Amino acid sequence: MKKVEAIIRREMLERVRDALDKAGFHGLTISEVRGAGTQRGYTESYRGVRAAIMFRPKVKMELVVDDESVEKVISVICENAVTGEVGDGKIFVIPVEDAVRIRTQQKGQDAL
Amino acid sequence: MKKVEAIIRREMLERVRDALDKAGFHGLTISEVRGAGTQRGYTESYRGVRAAIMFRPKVKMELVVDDESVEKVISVICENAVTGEVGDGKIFVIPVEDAVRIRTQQKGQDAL
Amino acid sequence: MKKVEAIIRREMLERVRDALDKAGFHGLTISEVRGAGTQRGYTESYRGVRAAIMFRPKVKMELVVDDESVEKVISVICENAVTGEVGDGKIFVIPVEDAVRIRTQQKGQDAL
Amino acid sequence: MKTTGFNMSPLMRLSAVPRIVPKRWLAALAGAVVAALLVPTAAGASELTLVDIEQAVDTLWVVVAGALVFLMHLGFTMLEAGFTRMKNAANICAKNMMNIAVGMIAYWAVGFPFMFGDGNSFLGYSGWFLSVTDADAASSFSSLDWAGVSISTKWFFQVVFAATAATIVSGAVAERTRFTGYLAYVVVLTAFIYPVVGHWVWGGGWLADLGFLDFAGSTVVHTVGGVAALVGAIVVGPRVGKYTNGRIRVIPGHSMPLAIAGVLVLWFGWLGFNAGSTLKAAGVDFASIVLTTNLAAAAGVVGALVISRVVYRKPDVGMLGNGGLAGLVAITAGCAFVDSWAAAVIGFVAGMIVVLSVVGIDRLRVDDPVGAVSVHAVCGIWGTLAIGLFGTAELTEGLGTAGLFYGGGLNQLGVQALGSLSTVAWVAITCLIVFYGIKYTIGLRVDRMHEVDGLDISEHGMWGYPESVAGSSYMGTPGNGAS
Amino acid sequence: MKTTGFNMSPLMRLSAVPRIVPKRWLAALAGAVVAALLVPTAAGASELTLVDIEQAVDTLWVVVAGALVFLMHLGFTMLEAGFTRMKNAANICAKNMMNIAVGMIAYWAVGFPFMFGDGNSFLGYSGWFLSVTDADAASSFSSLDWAGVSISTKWFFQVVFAATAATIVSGAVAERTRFTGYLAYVVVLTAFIYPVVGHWVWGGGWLADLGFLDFAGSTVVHTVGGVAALVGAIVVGPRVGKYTNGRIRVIPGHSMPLAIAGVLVLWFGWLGFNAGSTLKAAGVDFASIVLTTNLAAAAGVVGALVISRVVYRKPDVGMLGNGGLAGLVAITAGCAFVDSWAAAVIGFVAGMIVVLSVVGIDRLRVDDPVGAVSVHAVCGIWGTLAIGLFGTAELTEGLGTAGLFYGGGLNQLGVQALGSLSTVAWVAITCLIVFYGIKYTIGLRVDRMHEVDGLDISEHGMWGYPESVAGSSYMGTPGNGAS
Amino acid sequence: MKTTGFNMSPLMRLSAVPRIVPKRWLAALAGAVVAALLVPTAAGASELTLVDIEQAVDTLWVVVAGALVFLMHLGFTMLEAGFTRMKNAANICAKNMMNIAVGMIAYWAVGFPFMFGDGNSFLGYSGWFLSVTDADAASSFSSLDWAGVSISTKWFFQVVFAATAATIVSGAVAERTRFTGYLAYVVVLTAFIYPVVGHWVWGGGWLADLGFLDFAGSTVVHTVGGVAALVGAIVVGPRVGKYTNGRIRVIPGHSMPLAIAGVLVLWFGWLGFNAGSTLKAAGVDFASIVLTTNLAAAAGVVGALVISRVVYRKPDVGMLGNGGLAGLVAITAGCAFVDSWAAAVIGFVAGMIVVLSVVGIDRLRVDDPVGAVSVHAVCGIWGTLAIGLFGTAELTEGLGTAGLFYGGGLNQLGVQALGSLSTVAWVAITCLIVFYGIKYTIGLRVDRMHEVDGLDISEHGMWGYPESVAGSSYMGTPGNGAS
Ligand SMILES: Nc1ncnc2c1ncn2[C@@H]1O[C@H](COP(=O)(O)OP(=O)(O)O)[C@@H](O)[C@H]1O
Ligand SMILES: Nc1ncnc2c1ncn2[C@@H]1O[C@H](COP(=O)(O)OP(=O)(O)O)[C@@H](O)[C@H]1O
Ligand SMILES: Nc1ncnc2c1ncn2[C@@H]1O[C@H](COP(=O)(O)OP(=O)(O)O)[C@@H](O)[C@H]1O
Repeated sequence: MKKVEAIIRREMLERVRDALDKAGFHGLTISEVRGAGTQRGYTESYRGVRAAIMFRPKVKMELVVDDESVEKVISVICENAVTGEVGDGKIFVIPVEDAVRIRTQQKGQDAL
Repeated sequence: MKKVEAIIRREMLERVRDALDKAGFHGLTISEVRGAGTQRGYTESYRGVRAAIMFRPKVKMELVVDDESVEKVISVICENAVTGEVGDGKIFVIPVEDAVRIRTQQKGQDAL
Repeated sequence: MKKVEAIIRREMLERVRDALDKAGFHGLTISEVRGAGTQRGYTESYRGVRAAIMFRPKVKMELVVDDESVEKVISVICENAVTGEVGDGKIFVIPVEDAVRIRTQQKGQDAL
Repeated sequence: MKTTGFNMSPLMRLSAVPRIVPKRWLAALAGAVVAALLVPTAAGASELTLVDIEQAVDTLWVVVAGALVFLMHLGFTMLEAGFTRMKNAANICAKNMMNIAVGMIAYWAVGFPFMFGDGNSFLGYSGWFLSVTDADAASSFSSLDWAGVSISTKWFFQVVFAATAATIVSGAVAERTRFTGYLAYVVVLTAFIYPVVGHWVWGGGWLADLGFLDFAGSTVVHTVGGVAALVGAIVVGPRVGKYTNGRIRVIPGHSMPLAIAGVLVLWFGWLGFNAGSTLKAAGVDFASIVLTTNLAAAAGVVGALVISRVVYRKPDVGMLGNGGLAGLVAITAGCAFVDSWAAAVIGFVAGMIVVLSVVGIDRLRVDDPVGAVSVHAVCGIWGTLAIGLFGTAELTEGLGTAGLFYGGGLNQLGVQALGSLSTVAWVAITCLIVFYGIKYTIGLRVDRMHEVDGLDISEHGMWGYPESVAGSSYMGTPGNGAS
Repeated sequence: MKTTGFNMSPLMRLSAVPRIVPKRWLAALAGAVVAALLVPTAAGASELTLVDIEQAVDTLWVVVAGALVFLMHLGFTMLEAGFTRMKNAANICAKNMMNIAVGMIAYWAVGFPFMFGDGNSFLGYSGWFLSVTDADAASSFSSLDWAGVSISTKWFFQVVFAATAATIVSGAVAERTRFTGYLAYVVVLTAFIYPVVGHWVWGGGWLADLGFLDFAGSTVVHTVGGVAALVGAIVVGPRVGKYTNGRIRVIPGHSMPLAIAGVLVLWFGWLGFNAGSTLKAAGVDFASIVLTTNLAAAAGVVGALVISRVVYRKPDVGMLGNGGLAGLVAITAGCAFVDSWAAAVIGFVAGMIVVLSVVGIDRLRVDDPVGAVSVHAVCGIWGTLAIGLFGTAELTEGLGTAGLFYGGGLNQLGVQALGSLSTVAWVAITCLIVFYGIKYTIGLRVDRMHEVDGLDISEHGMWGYPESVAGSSYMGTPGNGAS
Repeated sequence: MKTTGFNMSPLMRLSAVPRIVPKRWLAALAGAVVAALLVPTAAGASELTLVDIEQAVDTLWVVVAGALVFLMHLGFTMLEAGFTRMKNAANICAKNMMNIAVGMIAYWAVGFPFMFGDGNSFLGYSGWFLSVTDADAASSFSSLDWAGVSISTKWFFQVVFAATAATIVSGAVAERTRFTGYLAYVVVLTAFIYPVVGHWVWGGGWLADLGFLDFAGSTVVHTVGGVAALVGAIVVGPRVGKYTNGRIRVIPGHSMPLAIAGVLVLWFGWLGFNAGSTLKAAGVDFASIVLTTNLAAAAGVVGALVISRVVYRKPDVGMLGNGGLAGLVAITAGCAFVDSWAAAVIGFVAGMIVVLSVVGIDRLRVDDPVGAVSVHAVCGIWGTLAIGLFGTAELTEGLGTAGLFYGGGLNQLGVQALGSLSTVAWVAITCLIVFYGIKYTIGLRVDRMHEVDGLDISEHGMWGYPESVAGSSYMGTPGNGAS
């Protein structure tokens, strides 16, 4: 099993999520994050003092899937999260050694 | 070392946390996430327009523990986070290669 | 590639981030988390009833870097996030099998 | 002269057709208008009499005071929303909105007639739907004849009181009560339960005959609302997770700034609530009521601070707010009957009482998220009794006897206790019937899962704070993969 | 006697130098002051006449009512902020602040003269910058001569109305409109577009001559604002993501508590808006207007509840608020012309209309985040027409004819329709010109990326809720590694 | 006739026992009541005299204006909470609550006597605890004799001013000041420091004798509060992280909507603050003060907009609010002494000053999170001086001389400067003593760790926004594994 962690633009979430759902990936967890990378923050001001806003709002999606599905998930996300502008985000693939469904205590693939 | 990542219902957090504490696992990090899986969101409406609320609020717990403790942690979480209804959540086990305690710069097991 | 996950004090974020930036690590993702460990929460009261506040606010930084940079990143974080008081936080190193830049679909090292 | 269609164009017409018109809001104005037209600045000779002006001043004060009391509904909304959780914030706002709306309709239709209509010493029964002209008002609402203002004015000032009594409950039963069940309760309270007590005390009923004193409603409004809140909180039961494993758990409200802002709005409105209850401005030193009201409120805050620093270590912010409200509730009955130093004492004691009462009621496993029972019922009773202690001979002369501390003996205290007790009994019994009635018919409490999800989403289909509760980017169009 | 510098020290001087002074705010006071000094308590003989006191009472009412209307700007700010997203909350507040500020300056300079200045039946043109003394007011603002209060009083009451008309638009064009573009619109609306309609109806213009009735501004204020909102929303276009892939998407506001608090503040202010439009307190039963206003608002909430439970399953909290406002807008024209039961009917219907209208306008792909068009234009028109249905013979006597349901035939209804229609046409045409003019010069809409980032950060350099939107600890000093 | 216990039941009694009663709030009412009972509608002959009615009108205005000023405490609470961080929001609310509560008690006990009690030209000393009847008021508070309203009325209007002066400080020292330390400061300021200045200017003291003009308190209230804020901010020191590594860092407030709502509430209250300072309605054109006040506020917003677009690129939302307040502070002294165009100029300049001053004070490393020093001290001084420039001969006649621009030369400007300077000196010296005194006794500043955690949790035991600051589900019962 792998965890596919994708950092994407917030405004793309719905499209990505719908596409994943249609592709059969129903289970996922999201959280609100902030990021910096090639795309930087803003330099703004407040009450006359300049301030650097270091990060941009992003959303992180985490899907744990079996090894074979990784490529599929990556391609679905890439297709639907892309705008072509700097800041579209990244996908990371992380190994998962085990999974448990709390409700049933099923383990491994069955837990997903 | 492994990272045990558990996605659970928010209302179960206190019970799970207390149980872990009693079992000797004091170090953990939590964050607010939203999830979908077998349990879906709601379809509601706002000002006369139907809207799908895609995710449910969940809480993610992350504990980094030594390899031997993984089973114990999983079983404590499972026992205390379960309601039997769809949406109880999942536990994922992820390998951790190293850990550092910032305060002392201790590494590995000693850092936990 | 590795993911360096650091849980630090919120008030140290700016310093750490600036130091990482100067050291050439521009890409990172942060999120707001709460944690417990050696440092516990507070016991307070509300309307006459005692309540335990189980967690303290922390910030989680995630940087995916190539294997050689891990030591450097850890030392930059350690130097800049430390106060010497209990609660300074932890760093965890997690293996990453692949990375993709959504905008360009570059993979691996190039994606970072 | 050019005829215009402006706001007061009727006046224009009058100057063209200068005869007596029966028009309601122009009564007695004709002459003045002609004069005003002839002599635009303030030098002309008005044909309005001194009595007309007196009535205008009285009306102006009562309308403005009533508007301040109306704003108390904003205060209650903010207070209750602040003291509850984010996931129920829109629901509490909706309940408060419905409270004033439904309460107004019900009180217009039957509540006001039950309260002030002519009837017997238990209940009034005339003037339904306010269908009287001012000229006829005497025959329908003779208990209010003493006040010179129009019947619209009287209704407005009274309806905002009725809605206040009702809204006290919404905080106590917050975060778990069905929307429709709450609506049913509001109708019954504003249409009947409250007007009955009002009739007893202010509508020429039996408590009035006994010399029971309640200037602006510690009993009529606050004890009624507070006891209804107690019964409601008991019947609906505690919130999920409030008392588990034999422990009392903390469920903090989501916004103290909102709650404290609500307290300040309530304090502001209370100036109208108490000082406007003269129903008159001319010849009445209503500012002395403003003085006692403010001192009691201020002393209530200080009382709550003192006791909370003694009992707990740190001053609870919400309790400071409750303390101020406690002082206000307590002085409501006696604001015209006590000296200013006594007002400060009454308020200070109320501020201490409320802190202990909130803790006590929680220990009794009655879940009252906002402290409504302690503030309104407990301090309402305290304030009512306080007249029997602090009422001065001078200020209560001819209405009752001086209080215990002013040499009047226990007489007035006894009457006050009787009035409080009868009110508590009446409200407790009728509200038990109402809340159990709702429970076994349309339903009083939401399902457990709905309660956990929050009433905003389960009762209204959307959170009150969608971004804070559910994140910025959670929402899609149905059918796009969402079920 | 010691001379003091206290607030009213002029009075002191007067007693020392007892002669007639031309001082504006001391006119006719001299005698009274001397008396007051001689006889400190209320037993002395005043030299103020009955007319002086009448004027004081009238001024007091109009100033207080005007202050309540001023507070409606707080209500609009809260309502609009609540109905929009966190990332645009400060921007909407800034627009509302500028609205009242710029509107006041513009209406002082030219708006008030255009509206009430002497001129022809289409437009007034005298009294720029209010540069008249009260004595001269007659020659510049003769259409307001019928009211005895001073020109400052009149200006204050009218300027808060003008700013209200303008602010209605800010909600409809929220979350995407350029700050400077909005400012330009405000100037034109308060300086010219609104005053023209005001002149027609209240300033002695052609609609006034025809017997068009609009007591407090369902047409003059709300239809003007609502139609401007419609044109604005159309020209600026829908928000990014509102209508995509042929679907209507939900973009929920960030705080229902804020929105509902705004509704309650607006309701409070509306008591002054309607009942203060008498511009007079003495001899006028303005409390009857308070009665009709409250009943319509309450019935509007109930109407919205009923229809939203029938059409959707769950009562939408924001819609309850819109329902109350709809009732208030609808009764604004007729509050002095209809019976109380009719007020309830007008409000109830308005509450139902607004729910259906919000959905309908959304289906037409006009993106109005707060429902301003439905509340103000649609219900403003309904309220204006309703006089033609429910106006009683007694209350409209000499001003117009009774409504259809009171045997007056279609006459008044026709006049009302004509007035509504002309107003809609005038505002639609001028606003089209204004909004397109802004679009092709200084710019009406922000860039797409700025809109996605939110107007707070892109137009003002900082979020309205930095911690909620951007996290607790996001900010650094520039140059420290940030670019 | 049936006796009732209703609100005004005393009146009932009077009709039964028709003799002269010494009752405070019924003085002179007896006859009227009898009449009213005989003739329920407004046709009867009142036995109230014109002077009684005049007093009622005056009282009504002063009480309503005072209530508006009271609401300014809500405005300050919202403004200060909005301009600070979430973790300190409940603390700032608690401080504001205590401010009004403790201030009321202190001003009742000794502050009012120090200010208006008879004494010498530096200090009053009579009338402790307001223990005078209206009949005796002349002998205790002769400096207020010129106003015909009752002593309760006068106290109420003045106490809300005193509390305003005190509350200005809480914003400047926010986010780091110990709760008890702040309480101690409030007592001293409202009990002594403020009343002394008030005595000089309004209580018949030496500045009054010199002809110093300050109609509603640019100096007495705002300069006092603003200078105290400056001293407080300096003594308590900057917030952790505000000035580090030689750089000025941004610590944004958590809610601009809250702050701007606060500004609008303050603006609303200011109408009462300035126009109510006539302490009189009859025979006084207090609406002209409403006019100047509004124009100055509006121009202040515009001034802040202009300067902030010139100096920074984007209009800072909080600065627009500060600009409006700056205009209001500046016009407070001169609202009755200047023409409307001058009011606009004074406000516009104040709006520009405040923006530059906020930046300047920050550069001086004085950490004032809400801009209190700039708004209240700097613009208070500007407004005081402005009378020396713009005061017209007509409006200042007999009180002072015309301003420089009206041919009065530098005379009045000199007096104004002297008054400002003495006030600054007095407050600076006494506040230095007070704040250092607190610092070295009960403690002025919280521990560094407590400041980082936030004052809500460290001083009050619970966050103001528990869910936003700490997450939805963070809380447990102690002993269940938590330490
Ligand atoms: N090395 C990294 N480790 C963790 N997160 C990263 C890393 N690089 C980028 N990110 C995340 O991805 C987001 C987008 O990356 P960025 O480099 O700005 O754009 P792009 O991927 O289009 O070049 C960032 O805001 C950050 O959240
Ligand atoms: N494949 C997955 N990857 C990541 N998170 C998941 C996955 N499946 C489920 N989750 C998380 O677990 C939560 C509960 O899962 P769900 O399938 O709804 O219930 P259950 O585990 O009881 O069958 C989801 O809301 C989501 O946050
Ligand atoms: N075993 C663990 N797994 C995950 N997170 C941990 C673990 N131990 C500590 N943390 C995180 O690190 C933070 C600091 O740890 P703590 O033990 O309190 O301080 P220190 O590292 O200085 O000893 C905690 O608040 C928590 O968020």
